[in-house]
Amino acid sequence: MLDLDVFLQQLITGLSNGMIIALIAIGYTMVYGIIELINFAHGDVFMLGAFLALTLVGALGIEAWGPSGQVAGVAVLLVGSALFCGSLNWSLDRCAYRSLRKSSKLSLLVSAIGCSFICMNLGLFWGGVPMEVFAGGNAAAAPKDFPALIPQVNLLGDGFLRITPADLLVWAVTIPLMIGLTIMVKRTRLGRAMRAVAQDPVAASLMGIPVDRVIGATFFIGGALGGFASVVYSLYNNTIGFQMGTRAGMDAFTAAVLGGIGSLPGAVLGGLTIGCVRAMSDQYLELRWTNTIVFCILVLILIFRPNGLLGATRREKV
Amino acid sequence: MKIGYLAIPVAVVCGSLMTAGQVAQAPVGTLKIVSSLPRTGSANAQTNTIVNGIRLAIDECGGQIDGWKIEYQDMDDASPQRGNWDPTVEAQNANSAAKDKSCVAYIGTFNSGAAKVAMPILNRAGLVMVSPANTYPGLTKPGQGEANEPAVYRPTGKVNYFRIVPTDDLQGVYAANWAKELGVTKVFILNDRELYGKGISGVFRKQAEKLGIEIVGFEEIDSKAANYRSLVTKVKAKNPDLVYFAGTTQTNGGQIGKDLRSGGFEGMYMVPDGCFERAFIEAGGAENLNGRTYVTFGGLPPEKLTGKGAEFCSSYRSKFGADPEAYAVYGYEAARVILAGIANAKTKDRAGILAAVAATTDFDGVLGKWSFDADGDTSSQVMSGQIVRGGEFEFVKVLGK
Amino acid sequence: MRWRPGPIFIILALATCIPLLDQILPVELQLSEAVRGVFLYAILALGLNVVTGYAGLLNLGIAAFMAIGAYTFGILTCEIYPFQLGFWSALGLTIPIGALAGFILGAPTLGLRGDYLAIVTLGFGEIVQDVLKNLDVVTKGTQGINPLPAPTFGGHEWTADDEYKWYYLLLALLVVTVIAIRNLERSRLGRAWFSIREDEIASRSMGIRVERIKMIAFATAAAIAAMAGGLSASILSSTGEPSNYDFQISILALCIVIVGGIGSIAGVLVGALVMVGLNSIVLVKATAWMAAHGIGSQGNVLLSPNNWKFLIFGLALVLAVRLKPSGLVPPRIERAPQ
Amino acid sequence: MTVLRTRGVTVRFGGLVAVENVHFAVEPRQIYAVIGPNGAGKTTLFNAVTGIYAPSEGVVELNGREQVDPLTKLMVLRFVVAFVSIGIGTAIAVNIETLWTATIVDHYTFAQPFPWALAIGEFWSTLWNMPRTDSLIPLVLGGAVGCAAAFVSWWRGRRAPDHIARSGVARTFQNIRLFNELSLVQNVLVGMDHRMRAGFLSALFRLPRFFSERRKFHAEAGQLLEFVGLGSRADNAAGSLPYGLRRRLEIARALAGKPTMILLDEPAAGMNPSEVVDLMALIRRVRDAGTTVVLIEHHMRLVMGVSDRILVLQYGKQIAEGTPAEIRSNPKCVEAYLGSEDHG
Repeated sequence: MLDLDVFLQQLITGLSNGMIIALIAIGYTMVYGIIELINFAHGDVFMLGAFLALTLVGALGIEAWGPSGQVAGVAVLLVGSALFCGSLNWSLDRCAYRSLRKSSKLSLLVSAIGCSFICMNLGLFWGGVPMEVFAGGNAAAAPKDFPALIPQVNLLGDGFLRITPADLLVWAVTIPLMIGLTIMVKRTRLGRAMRAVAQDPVAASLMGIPVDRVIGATFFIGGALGGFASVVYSLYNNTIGFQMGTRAGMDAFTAAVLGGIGSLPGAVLGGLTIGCVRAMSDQYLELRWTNTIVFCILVLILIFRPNGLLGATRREKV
Repeated sequence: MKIGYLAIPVAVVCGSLMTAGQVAQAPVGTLKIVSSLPRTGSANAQTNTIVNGIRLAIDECGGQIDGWKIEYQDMDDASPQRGNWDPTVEAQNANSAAKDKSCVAYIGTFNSGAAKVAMPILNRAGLVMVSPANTYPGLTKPGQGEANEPAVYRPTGKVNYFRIVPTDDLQGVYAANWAKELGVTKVFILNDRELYGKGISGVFRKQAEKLGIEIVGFEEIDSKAANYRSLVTKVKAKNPDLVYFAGTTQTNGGQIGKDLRSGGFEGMYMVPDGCFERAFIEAGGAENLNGRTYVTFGGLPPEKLTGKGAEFCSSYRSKFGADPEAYAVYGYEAARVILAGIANAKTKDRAGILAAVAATTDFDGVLGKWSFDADGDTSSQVMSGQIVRGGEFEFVKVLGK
Repeated sequence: MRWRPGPIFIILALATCIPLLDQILPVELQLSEAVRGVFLYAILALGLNVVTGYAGLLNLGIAAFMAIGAYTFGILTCEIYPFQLGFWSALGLTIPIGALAGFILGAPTLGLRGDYLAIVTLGFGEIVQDVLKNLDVVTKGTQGINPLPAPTFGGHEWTADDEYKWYYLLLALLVVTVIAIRNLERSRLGRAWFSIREDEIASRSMGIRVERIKMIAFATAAAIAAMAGGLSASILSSTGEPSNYDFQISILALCIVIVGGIGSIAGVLVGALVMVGLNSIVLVKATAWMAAHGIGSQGNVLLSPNNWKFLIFGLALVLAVRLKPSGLVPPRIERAPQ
Repeated sequence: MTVLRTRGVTVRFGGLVAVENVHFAVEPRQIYAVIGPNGAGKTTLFNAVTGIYAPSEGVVELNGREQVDPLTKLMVLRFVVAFVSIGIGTAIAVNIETLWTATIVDHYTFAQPFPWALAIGEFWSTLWNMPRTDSLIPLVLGGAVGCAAAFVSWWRGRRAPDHIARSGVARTFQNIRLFNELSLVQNVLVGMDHRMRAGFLSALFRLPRFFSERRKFHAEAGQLLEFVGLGSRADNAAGSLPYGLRRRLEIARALAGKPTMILLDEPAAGMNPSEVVDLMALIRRVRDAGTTVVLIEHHMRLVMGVSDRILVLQYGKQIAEGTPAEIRSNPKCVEAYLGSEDHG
């Protein structure tokens, strides 16, 4: 039945897109949870991760590694981008945010906006690198093709409904990461320290928790997730460009808020909701109204659940 | 108009143009040509090639005409906080050009929206304006846009705005005709919700209806989306033969081509001249576009040019180390028609040059032999159709007359 | 107490001299047109300052109200619509319509906590663009609405050529905005805004109707932004396209407010001068100068001055808050509402 | 009439019961103290009274009326208005293109006069003759959402602290919550805000009313600061005050609204003995001026010295209530609390 096929296909698309959004959203939500900063640069860190991945593809010649070698190649990209984005995010915190811990949240926000512009410009320069994967670097600002390292075959045969290895990759990378992260935050020492700092940085530092290092670690982890997301995004969409961070960041931030900012499962739920709403609106309504519909749903949910889908009601101590 | 006629070697523009470069003497004065294009942000790639084309044209005349020194200023009408054209900056550029007494010609704009801002300002200043990229019909053609267009852009009543690119109404019609010739019976039309894309898609739709092509869908996309997989599913469910996307590389023409392929759509894909650049193939991935992607373009593609046009290609290649793009041709042509105007002008001032440019007839350009009509449009109605094959644009045929 | 000229007064007084200065300067060094942009953004940022600076509500969608103002002005004045009002009545109408738009957005969402509200405003900024683009029939989609009238004085309608008149008109409107906001700031309302920013629970417990006060802040900001939108449309004689009022404009306004000094009128004026001045004066003149002297080339991505603009803008933001975390001209307590 | 009465008030946070089944009543012009060890639920009780927390069970009555607004007819009318206006608004918004075309585009020819009456008539007839699916569905959906949103906002606001404060209950906070960046006078003026009547326009245009009101309230704020002994620092920032004086400012701010009852949460915390004596005098003066005082305090000398009646809480439960003499002689209280008389 074709109608059902269409619905299922949109659901698959929505979930895959939603997973990617969720992966970026976690980076937002973690940083927000710990220092209440909307890290505007996060989307651009993510974008730089994608550029690094493309550079690695070109430098290592991963395209020529053959089918099994490409799986290894994807692993290399994931690790490389995650480390890079993590370190980059950590350095942003070190250079641009740490000295502003004591000043108002809004100055911090402007610093983050500034970093976002700087990263975007670095992405523009990076696009001009004279490598073959960057089309010789002649048109720095143009979108870049990211080679399809994963075959674009339909795993379900020749029917209308398609599940491609790219969909599987998205889920295979995202779901374990989310589970691992949840366990880490709940169980490990670092996770406990992170939650403590999020609750009350002063008290945490009095308890001997190295607050700055914990915040740095949070930035690293959030950035690393952005790095994973960038590789997954690149392999799923096969195009990267220096301005892609803005939109990705906006979607992810919306997801984080929709799910309840500060909540990891919330970010995931928010991402999946947005992904699916988009796909369904594209299919059953008009594409041009999709953004409006996502926004209206966001407002509606927030009217009735002011702390997002899974956000805890924060009771202020009076 | 036949191919043979088009391919006539482009002759020397005029004698004075050649000699002026050789006569070394103190310049009589300075004439300044400015261009106002979005140089910051995503359109940077396209405008780079336009500026290259302009520079090449000025270099070819030795930077001098009739003893007048030709100066060129490359202005940016984008601002960093917008990352795209900014109306305030465009107005600022137009005003400063209008005030600068040595400035005699204005090349721009890239975006038709920006032209709407600049045109009345330059019209009052009596400054000739030649656009290498605006295609919105209402800027010049009465009855095609709003009721008050194009009169509002000409407060003095005189025509000072010219363009060397065919407008959307031509391209949309030709594209639909071509689609019919390709045997398309069902088409799904997309546009990028920009002035350019909306215009072309509307014309395409009308013409397709007239030709009896069934329109199975019409969608306006979000040009910033990460992918269009859900759109492709929608398209596939309607099973069209052709997907026509009215938009540019910047507004994700490449991504759509890519997603159509990876989403399992087997039909054809057609795009207008906003995608006629290497960046489109690079963004879309050659393997996704090969053999199924059709591109229309106003004029002949650079590699099809012979004589003067071929000369242009080779000198462009040697100067900039890359093949000229469509926009480079447009930029070059715009600059050359102005330079020819300067050479022909009786008095080397704004009014003289404006009159000379307006009187351009049978101009031997790289885009063919053409004139400006009374509205300031090019008389050239030549469009060519390309297909992407082997990661390159391959010329298929001449569309239209 | 003897009256001493405050920083606001000095800034505005200096601003009156620029067109006079331009008379003797060469074209490349003339500033008045660029400074007009500073005024426009200053008005916009003053509006944002009410909601973000005074009431402490992060608003990331102020440009949407500017768009609403511009399109209201366009639809009410342009000759392709039947309304065809004059400049002043249309500009006057942008204010209540902007306020109404602020009310419509604010009513359901002002109960939200800070950053939830921020995302709602951000989303609103995006969908206003979408709606303006999609409602072709009403707004002419991406075409923009033009021509729009300039003010008429004595039967003579200005054009873009009357740039000094424009300059002084904008300056006058800026002064009016400054006075209006100062009046509000130093009233019961301003005090309530400040108290909400400082401690919402305490002000609630003192009987301040927080939602209503927030709503007024929101609507005031929206009204001022809408007026700025109407003005900018009139100067350009076109509404431009909907994406001219995108997120980046909101961000610029926010940066002006914060870099200048949150909650300080003089700060906003200085912030507008610094940020817009950097963008549309310093960077523009610098790249023009470099191009004229053959510095840089565009073949190489690193050597083209235009490619550095984002970086410089970003660095300026980072450095500004690093060096002056509370803004270039932070508000002074004794000047706060009395 | 009883100023404050609680009937079986219970506050739970998840599984934790902070206040359980508390009954007490405060008569006009009394000084009423709530005492108990740390964590006994005293502040939570205050928060329940002032509307910051909603009691999980039980009722709080202020001046003989329930603290929670009942659903009045006026409110129901507002929901209906919300339904109708938002419904119609949604219906128009959803069909704006059709309506605009029918009204404006079809009747306007460029540079021709516009038939206004015809167009307006056309607007309504188009709206009326529209397919019912296009007009009624958005009307009902939009109206329902609007009505629900109005209900939710009423439901959340019906016990709001601002509402309670305006009905004449003022308070101070245990962990002082002044507006640190405002001056002392301004802090007090915030407390007076709900007594002021000059609105937006009179502030914007500086109408005479603005000036007369400003004169009146500034003078009153000055007097109030004198009353608590802060007159000389009126224009300092509140954040610059020493700790002991901040409590006084909080009291002045709370008194500024001319409350019938004022709730003081540990007013003597961190004060030295002579300051405590001053505070006792101040509390008496407040009462003598006609305001009922309810206070939470650990400082026994103060409590025993000023209170008319005392309520003792322990682990959220009420263990005694009575005059200071009764409490002093109550063995349960002595055991629970007064055993450590040297406290503070």
